[in-house]
Amino acid sequence: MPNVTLAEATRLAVLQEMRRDPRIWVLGEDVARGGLFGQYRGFLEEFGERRIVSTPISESTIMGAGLGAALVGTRPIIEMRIFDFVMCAMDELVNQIAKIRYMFGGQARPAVVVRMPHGIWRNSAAQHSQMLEGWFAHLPGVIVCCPSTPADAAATMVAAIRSDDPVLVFDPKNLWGATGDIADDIAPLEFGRARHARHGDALTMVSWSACMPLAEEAADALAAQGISVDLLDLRTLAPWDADAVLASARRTGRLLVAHEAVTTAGFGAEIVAHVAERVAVRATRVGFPSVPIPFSPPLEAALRVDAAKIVSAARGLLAT
Amino acid sequence: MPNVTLAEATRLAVLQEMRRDPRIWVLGEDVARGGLFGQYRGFLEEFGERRIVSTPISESTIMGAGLGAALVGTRPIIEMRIFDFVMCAMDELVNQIAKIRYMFGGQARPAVVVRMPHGIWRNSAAQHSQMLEGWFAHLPGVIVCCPSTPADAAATMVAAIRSDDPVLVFDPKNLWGATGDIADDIAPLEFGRARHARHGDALTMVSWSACMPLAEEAADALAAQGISVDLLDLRTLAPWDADAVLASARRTGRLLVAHEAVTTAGFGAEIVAHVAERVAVRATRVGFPSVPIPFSPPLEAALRVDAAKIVSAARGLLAT
Amino acid sequence: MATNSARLLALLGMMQRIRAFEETAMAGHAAGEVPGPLHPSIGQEAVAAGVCANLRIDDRLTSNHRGHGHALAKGADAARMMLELYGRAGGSCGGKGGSMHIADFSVGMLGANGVVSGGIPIAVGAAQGLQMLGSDAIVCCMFGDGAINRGPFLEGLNWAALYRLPVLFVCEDNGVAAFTATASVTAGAGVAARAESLGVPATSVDGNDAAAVDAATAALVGAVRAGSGPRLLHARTYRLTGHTSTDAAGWRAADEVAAARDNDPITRLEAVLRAEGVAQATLDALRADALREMAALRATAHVAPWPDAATAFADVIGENA
Amino acid sequence: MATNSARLLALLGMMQRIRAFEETAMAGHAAGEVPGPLHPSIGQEAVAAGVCANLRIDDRLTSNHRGHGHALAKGADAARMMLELYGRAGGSCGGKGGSMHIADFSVGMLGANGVVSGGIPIAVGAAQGLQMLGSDAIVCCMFGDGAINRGPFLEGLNWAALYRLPVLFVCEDNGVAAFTATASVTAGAGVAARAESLGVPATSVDGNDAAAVDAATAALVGAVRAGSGPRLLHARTYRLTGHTSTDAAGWRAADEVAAARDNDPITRLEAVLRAEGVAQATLDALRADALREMAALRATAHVAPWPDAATAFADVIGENA
Ligand SMILES: Cc1ncc(C[n+]2csc(CCOP(=O)(O)OP(=O)(O)O)c2C)c(N)n1
Ligand SMILES: Cc1ncc(C[n+]2csc(CCOP(=O)(O)OP(=O)(O)O)c2C)c(N)n1
Ligand SMILES: [Mg+2]
Ligand SMILES: [Mg+2]
Repeated sequence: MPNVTLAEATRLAVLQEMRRDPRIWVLGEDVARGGLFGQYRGFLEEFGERRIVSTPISESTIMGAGLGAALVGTRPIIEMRIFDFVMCAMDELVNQIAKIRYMFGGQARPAVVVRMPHGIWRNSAAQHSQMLEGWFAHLPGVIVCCPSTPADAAATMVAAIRSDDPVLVFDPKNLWGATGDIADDIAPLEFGRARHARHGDALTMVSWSACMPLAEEAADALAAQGISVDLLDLRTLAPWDADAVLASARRTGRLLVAHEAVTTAGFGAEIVAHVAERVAVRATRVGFPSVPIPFSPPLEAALRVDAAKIVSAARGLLAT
Repeated sequence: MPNVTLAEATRLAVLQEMRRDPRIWVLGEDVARGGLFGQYRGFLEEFGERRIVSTPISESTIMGAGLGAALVGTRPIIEMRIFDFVMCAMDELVNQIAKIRYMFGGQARPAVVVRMPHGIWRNSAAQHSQMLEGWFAHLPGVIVCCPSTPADAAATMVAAIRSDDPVLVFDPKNLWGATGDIADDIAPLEFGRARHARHGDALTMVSWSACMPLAEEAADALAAQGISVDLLDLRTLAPWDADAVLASARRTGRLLVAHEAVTTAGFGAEIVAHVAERVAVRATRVGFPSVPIPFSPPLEAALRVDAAKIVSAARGLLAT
Repeated sequence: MATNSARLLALLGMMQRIRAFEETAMAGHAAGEVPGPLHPSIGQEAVAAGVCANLRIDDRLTSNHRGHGHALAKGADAARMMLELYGRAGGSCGGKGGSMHIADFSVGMLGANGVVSGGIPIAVGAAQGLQMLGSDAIVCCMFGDGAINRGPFLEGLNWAALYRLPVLFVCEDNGVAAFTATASVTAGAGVAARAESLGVPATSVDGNDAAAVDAATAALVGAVRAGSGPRLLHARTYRLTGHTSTDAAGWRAADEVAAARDNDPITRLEAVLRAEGVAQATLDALRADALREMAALRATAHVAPWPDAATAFADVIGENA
Repeated sequence: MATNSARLLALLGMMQRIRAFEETAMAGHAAGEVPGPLHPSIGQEAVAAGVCANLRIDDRLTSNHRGHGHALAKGADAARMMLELYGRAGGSCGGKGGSMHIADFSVGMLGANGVVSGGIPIAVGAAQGLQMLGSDAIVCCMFGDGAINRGPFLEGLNWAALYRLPVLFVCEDNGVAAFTATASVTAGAGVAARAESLGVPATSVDGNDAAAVDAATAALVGAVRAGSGPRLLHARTYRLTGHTSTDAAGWRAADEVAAARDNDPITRLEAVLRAEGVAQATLDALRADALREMAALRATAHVAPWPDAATAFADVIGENA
């Protein structure tokens, strides 16, 4: 399928899987109408209201009911609408879904997919723009996915749906409209394997999700200045492709991690720490300052990562 | 006051402040009875049920009501009973308390203290033992305190109560019974200033909360082997004393961070990353593996940090 | 003019200001001047106006995502609100909040909220604080019919009843939550029955009848302020627009929308006033004045300076920064 | 013997097994053999036994922190449960869960829960899954009177009523939540009124009358299994012990406790059976057998091997490990 948007790519992926397996269903607010972003468009008509369940505004129960339904053998896709609302369902996610397999000695199969569209988009301010994906990489018991391309977003959905583990999918809101080609028969993504987006040897750059196109833009700008960047799109944070990052950092001796999220104690810290524990490397991170996300465009722009900030951090790193 | 337990130290600190300022009050489950750990013993008798409010099991509202009460000028101490239950109140903490000052352009004074006794204690298993303090260091808008001694726990409470900012206090459950001296007139802790627990130059060691006594034990064992450790107790993670850690790491060239929490993407990652970005250092972290906390004693022991694990990590670091 | 007419005229004036504010802001949004989405309350103005007419300035108010009307009726400054929607310096929140996070503590408006039912726990806590401080101010807590399916509704009402807190809960029931009819996701007899089961006496009212909302609120506020504990007002109304400024709401049945237009609270209140002998010109002037006021605010906001980028770093925390 | 007596004897046998299990485990805890706290349900056995006697093995059950009785009555293996309390290899959860996290999926026991009301969303979801799969199995969701003040109670009951899910909610009302009388933190008319307001028909029963619990549950399970949607059973009972194995509950009024002892569901059921002509020796044998069974399990558990430390790393995630 050539040139589809990321939103449409995920729609086609879920469609493919739901046609294959009648145990797969979707629950969340406004999904009957096609979801807030059209990612379930036409599903009600094809699958009916038993499999496309528009729910009350009851996030705790959307999450917890998904878990319960998985425990009896169905395969729910839990739609959180916007990431920030998962804060209303954290007991169900953190204390129940992430722990149930372990706590019960392996008896439970919490085969849920939790979709949480995240990130800065359209000046949505502090309660609708957060990026806390790093939190979940610190939480044992869940798979954490942060795709950045239509092909990867589609493959992520297929892998997430087929997984018996809880898979958290952070749909990048700012990239819903990004276009690319996807396969007609979408194969599952392999969790924990980075995508090598650019090859180079002056500097290793690591990114994911909505920051990834900015990293590519920065890498291209640097290439134009004669600096060749080895750029990795992590795609999943738990598990994450430490081997690929280490191999690259060993080669270049310089590591830059860029993410939309707050820098302090973000997942970039894990990457830098993991590498620095093993390789003598010069490293730096580019992310959001420790500030909530403001509404006004110039305020937002002052804080958020862009390609220019990545370029300047990269040049700073190369100068050391 | 000589030789008081950490629980009692916090009790005396809150008592001192509540006697000083009638706007201070406590809300949470079973606080009228003195709290789950006796940390409010005798308060009902002295302050009455308007200031010692035993609430329904309604964590969302315990947290959110605390915020509302702060907005009209009272100074609530929100008691979460056990850290893990804050997962039932994350919208109120993350989306409301942490953001309200910023989002409203500085109008709001969310002067709340949130007490969350945390950590592994008495084989309480996966839903009663979590240590996720690192999450909150990644969240703009809150102060994060992790004291480890009676004196610091008391000083932390005084500072937290007097602060106009939301202060999260992680009471270390495993150290409730630890004893030490506290001042008769308890002065507030300065946030962001580490305690220099041991002076040395072979290795910088950083820890906090219930892991701190283990780090001290390890440091002493290493000292007995002729290895002198420079040991810092961070006491607060947001803000954290990066200057002290950097200065020490510059001197020793070796950095070990030990915490009870999961290693991956824990706050130790921030410390190692921050230092490695600035200083050529050999670093390592000691923490819990990416596994929920099991019930059975030998399973718990296999996973949790102890002094021996810290010693062996330190020796490994010195051998490189 | 009869006292009653004067009061109703004041209500109409506020309703016209709310509508004009939102129509103007929507036009600004359509013209690309206003960043981010707006949640208009057009068609629901009688609830905001009728309820807030019974509040003192030191009473507190918590609101939801659809809060322009609540804020204006509570006395928030329209100029600063418009600047906020435009993200400009001088906005109610310095441009940090935008439409969904309008707050004006100087008039007791403790904030809109981007989380459905997010204002409920805050409201009960504010009431508990006021009670503790010995104040006779009360708290008004506004939310939609979609909010009654989230946990904080149960927790907050139980809490308020338990501690006999001075809270007036107002459920603004427009029949819809975003794009879903709330009847299709709500079991049982509805918000009033739920409130009663939690020990909170409830009153239902036609929310498009400004005089009825005013009268019902007056009685409830009296009881709440007198220390009788919390009350709930269930006001049935209709959202004449889509969910947000970018939603044309084409999915609604045409006859439903047409019927609702006939039931427009502004049209209805005008008819009442005409029957009481108020001249059409007087009524028309209210709308014209309101439109003029808001057009001027729009023009000002559109050319107002942006906030200084350095302010982006301020107000995260206070003295511990 | 009459069918009725046979059924009641079976109930009594189960109640004696539950009590003996917990008394034995408490003794093990007091002797330092059992790590971590226990939440005994001594005095509440008629609810577990009476409810679960009406469930099929493929019906599902979610429980709370006080779940030993629920698990045993649902058919969980007592030997594996005792091993779990002792943290030993072969325990229901391989030693990873302990008392508060007993689960036995092989008999439809989907788990105790350390979070108050944590089982409610899981139960409604399990019911929704079963409905989707076309099964006629139902879900029984047990929780305490303290749980009705948390949000998931409202959300879950609304949800179950809305989708007409096969759930039997059981509120085991022992009048207390940890160390606080629930009456002191609960407004309104209580759990049944709340349930009805959410569209879930409710029945109240004397939870210390095993026969009454059995009969009431039979009717409700029939309705639920027939597709009439969810039902709630409100069973009033009394916790004869403290909140946990380390709480002597000395804070309770002596006369209250004495009255409750007279109302012990086991004593009461024995009296009924005696009146129906069952010999005292038969009744005594049930208790003796139960104590013998549990003592043997304790002895075994106490010397059972610990789980292999390597298992600590297993079961975090499945095939993606
Ligand atoms: C917890 C949460 N869930 C979902 C949303 C997304 N959302 C915003 S408004 C809305 C509908 C709210 O309906 P209602 O409470 O009736 O208010 P109305 O919009 O009708 O005024 C939804 C679902 C949200 N903001 N917060
Ligand atoms: C969300 C949450 N808050 C608090 C607790 C601590 N806690 C454990 S049991 C309990 C009392 C529960 O009372 P109830 O639901 O009536 O059950 P009972 O213990 O009486 O059987 C409390 C407060 C918890 N486990 N979970
Ligand atoms: Mg509505
Ligand atoms: Mg109880």
